[in-house]
Amino acid sequence: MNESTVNKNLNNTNNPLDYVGVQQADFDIANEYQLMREGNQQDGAIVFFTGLVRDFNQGNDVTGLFLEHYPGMTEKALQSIVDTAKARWPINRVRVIHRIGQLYLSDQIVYVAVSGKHREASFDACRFIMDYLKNQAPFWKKETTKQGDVWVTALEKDKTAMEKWDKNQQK
Amino acid sequence: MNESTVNKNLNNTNNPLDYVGVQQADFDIANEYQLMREGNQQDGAIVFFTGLVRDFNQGNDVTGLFLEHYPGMTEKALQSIVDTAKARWPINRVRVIHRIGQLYLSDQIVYVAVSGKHREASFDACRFIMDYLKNQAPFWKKETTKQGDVWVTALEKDKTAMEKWDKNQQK
Amino acid sequence: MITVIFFAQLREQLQSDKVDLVIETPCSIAAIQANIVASHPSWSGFIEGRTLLAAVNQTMVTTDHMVNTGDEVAFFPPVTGG
Amino acid sequence: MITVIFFAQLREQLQSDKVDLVIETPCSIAAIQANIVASHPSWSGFIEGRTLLAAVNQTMVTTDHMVNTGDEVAFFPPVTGG
Repeated sequence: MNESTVNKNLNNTNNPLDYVGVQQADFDIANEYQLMREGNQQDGAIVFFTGLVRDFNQGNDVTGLFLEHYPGMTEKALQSIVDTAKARWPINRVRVIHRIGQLYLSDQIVYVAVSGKHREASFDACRFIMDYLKNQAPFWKKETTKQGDVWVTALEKDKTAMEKWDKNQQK
Repeated sequence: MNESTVNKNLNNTNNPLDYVGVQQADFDIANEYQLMREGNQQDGAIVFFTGLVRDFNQGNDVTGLFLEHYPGMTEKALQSIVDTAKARWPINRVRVIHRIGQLYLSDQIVYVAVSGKHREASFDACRFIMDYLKNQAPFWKKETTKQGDVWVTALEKDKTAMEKWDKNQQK
Repeated sequence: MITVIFFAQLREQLQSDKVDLVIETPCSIAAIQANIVASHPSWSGFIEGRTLLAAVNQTMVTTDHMVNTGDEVAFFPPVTGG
Repeated sequence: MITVIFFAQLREQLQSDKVDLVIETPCSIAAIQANIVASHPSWSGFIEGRTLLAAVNQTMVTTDHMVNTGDEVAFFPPVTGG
């Protein structure tokens, strides 16, 4: 039995509005926010993050990027990260969307939303999901730049950001 | 010269789309999100937080709440918190809205949005603003509960959350 | 003369939203508290309460802060917004 | 037989999206790497690169992980999504 399955079996806090999606299509924040709020009177805090294609990265002027992924594993990795967050913090709804394929400047890439009774857990869980996604979900960015197409390099700071969560748990 | 004025003079990173508002009216997240994104090709990360009226707080079933505030000082306190965040982190746009008056179950209370090149600073600044707002912005909640109207008690955990930012800065 | 304004639970406890004081300035917030309690002894538990917050010209201050004529002075309980 | 699939920059460097190996199972990821390099010596710098990641049945594993017949094995560079 792999780790993802173990997490899923242990986790009895799944919400029917939880969602993990990998898609080419854009997503609509107004609609997504509505899905966090509707019929939800118990949560006092919603934190969300969106990642966008920005115009300058790793020394290059960027005009777009292509997002390659490992079909099947991406969804599984994201679900495992969400399960881990839900086991660690008292949170309620979690929604994660990651886009794939050709994207352009200012396009939305990724969305993570977490709701909970209190802001501390919602902030922690949202950031935890992004930090793990950056290191464990099999997506690869190839940027279109004026200097040609360039594979984005994984950064040490993203690994450090993930590893900090281990230290925190041991406190 | 008070602290708020000092911060404002030192801070040369104000963005024309920055906003601090105290209002009775509801706010629209789709519209707010648009204001973070439009004409913005430099930012790769947007973090936002919304606080909502939830159904159970400090041992009581809540059906609504009245938000009292100190007119003038609320705006000034929020602006000072935003200025401090902008001086501390490399962030771009910041928008803060806090509602006042009579609110009901599931209503939006507060909104904080931060955009920046990288997610770390946007997450830190958004949370910092909420942690300081909870301790320094002169709003007071009186909840309508089945046991009658009850003033909400300030919590030690919110003070601790704010004080952690001082320790972090000394690292 | 200094006017001190009250907010929230404190205003309800005092059943008053402000008080005018005849007091020499500059004077400290602590002196203002003592002056109020001298003329309203029943307010002592609230005005000298451990959790009372004070603001001068809409910025929070500690009890040793010196107040001048014309300053806007406010007392209130710990804030609970957000 | 084990099929190993490649992604992203690794796929471009190898100019190949997968390779079929004749190898005894169970065998470790390290043994699979050695087997690939034995038949494709020019791939050594990529397949034995320090930053190579491996997944078995769509879960990341370390090089001592044991692979069985029928397992889905993938090699790829550090991920850069988000």
